[in-house]
Amino acid sequence: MDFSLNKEQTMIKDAVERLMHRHYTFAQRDTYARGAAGWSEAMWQRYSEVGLLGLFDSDVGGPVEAMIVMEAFGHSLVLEPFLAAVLLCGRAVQRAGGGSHAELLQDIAAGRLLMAFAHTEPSSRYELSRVATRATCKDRRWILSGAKSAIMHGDCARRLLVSARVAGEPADPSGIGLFLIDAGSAGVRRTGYTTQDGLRAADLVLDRVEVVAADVLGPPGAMFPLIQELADVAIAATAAEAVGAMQALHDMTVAYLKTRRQFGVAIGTFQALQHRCVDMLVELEQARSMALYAAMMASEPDARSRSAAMSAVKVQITKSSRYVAQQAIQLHGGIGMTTEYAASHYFLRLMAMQARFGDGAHHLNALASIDGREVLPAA
Amino acid sequence: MDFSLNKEQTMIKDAVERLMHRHYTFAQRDTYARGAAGWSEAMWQRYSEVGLLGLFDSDVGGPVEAMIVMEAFGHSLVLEPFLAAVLLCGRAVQRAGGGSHAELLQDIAAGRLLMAFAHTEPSSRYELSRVATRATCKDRRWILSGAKSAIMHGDCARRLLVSARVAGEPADPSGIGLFLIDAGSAGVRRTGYTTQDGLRAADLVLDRVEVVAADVLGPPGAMFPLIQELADVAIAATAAEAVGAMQALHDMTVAYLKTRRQFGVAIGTFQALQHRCVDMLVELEQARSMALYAAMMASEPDARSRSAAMSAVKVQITKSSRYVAQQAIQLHGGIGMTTEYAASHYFLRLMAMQARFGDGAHHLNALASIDGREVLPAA
Amino acid sequence: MDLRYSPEEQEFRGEVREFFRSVLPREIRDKVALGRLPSRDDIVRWQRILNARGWAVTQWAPEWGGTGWDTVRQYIFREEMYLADAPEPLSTNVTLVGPVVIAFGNEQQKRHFLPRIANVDMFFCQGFSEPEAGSDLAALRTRAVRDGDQYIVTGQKLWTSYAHQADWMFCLVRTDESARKQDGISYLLIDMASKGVTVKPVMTLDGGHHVNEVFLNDVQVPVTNRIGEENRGWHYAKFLLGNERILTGRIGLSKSRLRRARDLAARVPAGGSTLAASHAFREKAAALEVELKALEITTLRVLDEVRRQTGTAQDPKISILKIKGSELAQATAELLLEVAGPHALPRQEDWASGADVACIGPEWAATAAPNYLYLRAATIFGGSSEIQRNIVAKNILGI
Amino acid sequence: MDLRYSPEEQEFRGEVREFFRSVLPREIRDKVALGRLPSRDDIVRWQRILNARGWAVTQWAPEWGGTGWDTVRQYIFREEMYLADAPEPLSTNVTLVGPVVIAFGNEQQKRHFLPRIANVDMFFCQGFSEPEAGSDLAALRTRAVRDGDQYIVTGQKLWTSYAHQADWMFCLVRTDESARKQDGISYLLIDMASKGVTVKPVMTLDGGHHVNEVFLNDVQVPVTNRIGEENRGWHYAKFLLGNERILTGRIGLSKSRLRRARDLAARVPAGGSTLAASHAFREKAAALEVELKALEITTLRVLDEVRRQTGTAQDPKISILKIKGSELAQATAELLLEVAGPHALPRQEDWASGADVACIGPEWAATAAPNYLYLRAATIFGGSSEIQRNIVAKNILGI
Repeated sequence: MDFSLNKEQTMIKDAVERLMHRHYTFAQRDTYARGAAGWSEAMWQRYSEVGLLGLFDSDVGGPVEAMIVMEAFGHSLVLEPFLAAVLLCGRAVQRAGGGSHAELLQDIAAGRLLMAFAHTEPSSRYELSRVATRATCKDRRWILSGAKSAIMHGDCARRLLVSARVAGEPADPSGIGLFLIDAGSAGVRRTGYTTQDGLRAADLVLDRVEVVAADVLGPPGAMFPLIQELADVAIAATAAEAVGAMQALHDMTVAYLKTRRQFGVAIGTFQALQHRCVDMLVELEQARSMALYAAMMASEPDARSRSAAMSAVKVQITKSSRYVAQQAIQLHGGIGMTTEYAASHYFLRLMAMQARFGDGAHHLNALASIDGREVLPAA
Repeated sequence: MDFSLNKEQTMIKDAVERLMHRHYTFAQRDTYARGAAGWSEAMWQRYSEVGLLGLFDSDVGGPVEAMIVMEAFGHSLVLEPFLAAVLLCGRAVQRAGGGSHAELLQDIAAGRLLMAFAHTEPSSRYELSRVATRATCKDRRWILSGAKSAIMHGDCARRLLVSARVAGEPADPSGIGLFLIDAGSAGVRRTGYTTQDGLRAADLVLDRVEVVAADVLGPPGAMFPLIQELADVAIAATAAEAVGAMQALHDMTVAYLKTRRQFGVAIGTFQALQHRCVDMLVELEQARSMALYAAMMASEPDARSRSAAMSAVKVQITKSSRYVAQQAIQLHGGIGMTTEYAASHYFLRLMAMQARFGDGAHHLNALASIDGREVLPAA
Repeated sequence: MDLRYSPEEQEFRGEVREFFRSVLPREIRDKVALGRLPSRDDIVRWQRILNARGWAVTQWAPEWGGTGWDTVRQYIFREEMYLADAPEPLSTNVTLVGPVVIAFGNEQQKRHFLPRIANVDMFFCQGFSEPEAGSDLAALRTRAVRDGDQYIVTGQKLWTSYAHQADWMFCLVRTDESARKQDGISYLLIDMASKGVTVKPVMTLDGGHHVNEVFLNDVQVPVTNRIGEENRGWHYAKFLLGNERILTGRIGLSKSRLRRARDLAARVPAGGSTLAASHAFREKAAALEVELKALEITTLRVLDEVRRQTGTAQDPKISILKIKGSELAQATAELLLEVAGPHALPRQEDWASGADVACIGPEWAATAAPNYLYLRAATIFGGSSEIQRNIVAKNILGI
Repeated sequence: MDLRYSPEEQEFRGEVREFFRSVLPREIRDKVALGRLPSRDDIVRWQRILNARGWAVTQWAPEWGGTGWDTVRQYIFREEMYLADAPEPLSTNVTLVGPVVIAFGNEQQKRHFLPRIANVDMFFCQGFSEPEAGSDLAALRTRAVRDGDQYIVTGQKLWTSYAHQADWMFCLVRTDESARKQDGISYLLIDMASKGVTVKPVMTLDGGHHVNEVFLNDVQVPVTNRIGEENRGWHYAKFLLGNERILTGRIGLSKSRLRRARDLAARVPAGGSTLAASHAFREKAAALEVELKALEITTLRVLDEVRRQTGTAQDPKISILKIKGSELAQATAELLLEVAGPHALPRQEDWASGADVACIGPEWAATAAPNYLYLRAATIFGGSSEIQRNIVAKNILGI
């Protein structure tokens, strides 16, 4: 039991925080958001320079390193596709691709290649195994048809990691494969858009898209465990991101209460508002603890224990995010409602997170479906 | 749509409130509670004198009259067996017994006869149709065997209205009969006790208790609808009682906040406590509205609509009671924890009510089981 | 005591329902049902349809176009309006400025303004809040200095809904700097076309353009546009707040949202079945329905007291309607957001604002987020929940 | 960073678990498991068993009997204690008075009192609160007037747990009326057998006798029973509050209660099956487990900081442990009350207090109500949740 960071972790933390401090003020972020890509190519190169884009590699960084980066990113509401391209796709390729995709991994780490994880579908909602996109094998090629939706940073990715069903019923965990396709392949139609929290995403329609054997990741039909692992990685990452965002929002709210005056006094002198701030802090600290738990459990090899832990993480993060974000706006009053002021953007990020990788209700339901005197694995 | 009381209702209200004012201070109540019966025989006679004990009779009083009385009783935490003997047993006998039990009804109204409704069992929890007590017919007599528990005022009742199964499985709504037995009959063993809220109750064991045909209420095997009606009457009555108790508790809390001083000021000047008082009031008013809804829906002939409405009533009353009672103790601080001070007794009554006629979780579950765009009947 | 609607009231409900069914333009209804914003034209068009039937300004005194309905009928009318997915009559005109003119305007003002307000020939916005006067509204600093038969008005208003669409603004201005802050305020009607009026949009977190900053720079306002006496404006504004708050609960709207959430949950997959079959969802929806039922009855109790003139607009129960009503509006919107799930992710403010653009993902889900987002203001604007609690605390605690 | 318990810590846990399993008297364990109060004899007996093993006063300095365990081991020890249904070591002796004597007592006092405190040869109660000094503890009015080598103590203490069972009381008294209220207080040890000490029971809403009024009427207390300097008592008391609060979350106890609720729910019929099968119940239990897990980690974070001496007892996180820990204690007790349902109705305070009487209804349900009821005090006593929020607000807002 040791909560301290080691030397390498401290270095990563310092490096990321320095980048954020220099290049990610609210005004700078706004400039990035208004650019064509919706994020900063220059920042992406900086991340690459300090080694962040190689963090999918378990030799370089584990869940704790991911947590450190994501917390700092959440604190500044970072727009770049780090989660999608690095933590998810990088990891997937490394885990499943073995040596055959070494070049891909180098390209990712060097910031030369953007990938996106095209898994969710218009009717899958939060069920990981609900994959209706079909892959059929024909002359040693796979033909993919179906639709994918809300693909994080799917608009800018050059390559897409697509899940598709090679066998079984729509919600069957077995029978799912992972395929690499070029975004520009024949038969790919994509619609890019901005999400509520200022990130980019895409919906895809795949109409008989061809995939050569070399672009099949792992044994087709047996990729659900990896997909589940990626979802768990994503939950752990967004938990840390949420903590960073909540911390920033809490600080902002406290600062506002000290300066805003009504009825002749700073509104921070009103006890009801003070206590609300304390309750926000309680929720924040509970969330922070669960982000730590997520980092600890993300490398748990037993998939059931790991997923149960991540469900617990999502339940707490959702509850905390909801309270902290809603109260932050309430305590700011009118100014919190405007997009000119940073608080609203934090609200949007914390709201949008809830609809990714399962909302609180989904994960509470998952926990309630587990039998036992305890449903969570012991720390 | 008219929320005003008519002349007779106003008279009942005045009469009950006058009785409470004169004879039901906290100190007087304490004396009654310490008596052997746990309540006041003298009060019972007074209720009879002003006509309250005949309120089971739909010619004399309906749900609104019951609401008026129960609210006043809740306000003073009345100990007498009005709900059990009058509203439940009186009504049951009148509804099912027809003319043949006219004498019983006269005795009830005159305060000469106490009855109790022996329906719940050790394993029935909140399921109304779960009756394991058996009644078998033999030589034109019925023989009852089984166990009943938590019978409100079952300790002092001279006659008991017992539900028993004549046919079917333990949770079958059909196959349930209602039987009148003397508490002193051979085979009746009863254990009387005080409940958390200072009322009296009894557990019963029935070992081959004989019932003559004249003491069978209605057609045996078809009494579940009446039992359901009684449960709904009870929910409506306790809703009003809860509102009376919450109102008293809220007043008490507000008064305490004005007088109790800490840190050199009345604690009522602390905004966080003020706002808590307001939230208590919000809950109280929501509960009051549902007590009115209960009074309106108690005479609804369609059993499904009526029971759905009563489930909604219980859900709101439970939620409100919980909040108001818990906050009242919290705002009183240490003094609220002591039995010397009245607040704790209100807390106990509001707590105990939740475990009678179904708790909030039970009734929310019932509502959630109904299909439809709305689950409540329109007002 | 009889808490059922009388046969006459039920018949009235049927008449209203049939009216809405037959006259509400389909394109307006569809917009409202999908949670998209009606345009200025939609608002005006709908208000004129109501006005043609004599139902645009139902609460006004009958001599100025009111229906003479009692409070319960007013409530039924509103409820059916929400359930029919009809837009509200323009509240700034109907609920806010009209009644003030009726109560405190002079004959000439009434004859000039009221018919135009009722028919939205003049589209009004409300100029109350200012940057430094939010919850502490009486701290407002916009000054009006008398200059002959004109006031010269200078200052800044904030959170002004509809200012970008409005022709006129009713406005609180300071006319006496030396008085107690509530006592130096007057109530003016300002033509938005006046020289010196500038409107700057304020974008809210839903991405919509609902509110504005309004800059008033030496704006000339004829003294004849002052309603009532000089320096009494605060009291006029306050006088009518109670009546407004009775309606701000918008229970019918929350009910309609809850119904919509249940309908849509049947289309959403969850746990091998649909979300509508999930027990947790059903309990959440049922719990909200219970609270809405309770609040509906609380509202009817207040309305009944107003009808029988045993209640007053100072009743703390009215603040309760605002506190609880806004919470339930938010809770029902949040339930819809939950139903929409990942479909709520695309940000499409143009579509939500009613523009003629393509919708990404299912239309039914596309406004779940903006509606949830904009409703965060329900507990802030119009007297925040904290201010309401202060008011009730003062009334019940007397401290 | 490694948030798993180390192999050594896990081994330690096993050792503790085995110890509790083998030495905890069965009749004491059964009482605790059923939520009944251990008697004074039970408490003393158990404390002496711990003391014989050297585990009675684990946090004390090793020269006075402490184990030298780091904070994480202290936590593991406590958690296993709760999961074993063992009573806590007597907190007044072990957590409250002992550390003060160690930190501020003189050599003679230490030698005299500490072994007796550890072995409960002296059973201590805490005389802090007074009728007019509850949340505002420093407003206490009990006076101690110096008279040669005695203090003459007069006043009244309230909410004194164990006073009816105690031999000694550690007590805050005012020794200087003229100083700032925190600066005129001294810390005395008072023999309860002294002339002038009267104990009057105060019954709490669970029907139990936990707390008392203690009247002090010209009680003579030797000056040698004062710990530390005159007028510094407030600071001694406050010094140790932080450490106490870390443990007041009692997460292990809440976990044990949650486990019990789940076990028992399997015996309770509901909806044709059992309550344990009800999805709503399962979600409620799961949500509590999540919050307990989060609080456990929050606690371990604080303990880790204390261990590495990077944290202080002034950390606002410590107040969070009290705020959230007491809420979860109440929530788990409320869940047990829900499970007990109508079985919780009989009032049987004697049985719950450990008396040898028959139990009405199932034993497992008989203490659900009293435990729920007495736990209402968890957010009141020991610094109410409101006071904790004030403390945190001051620290984070700096207002």
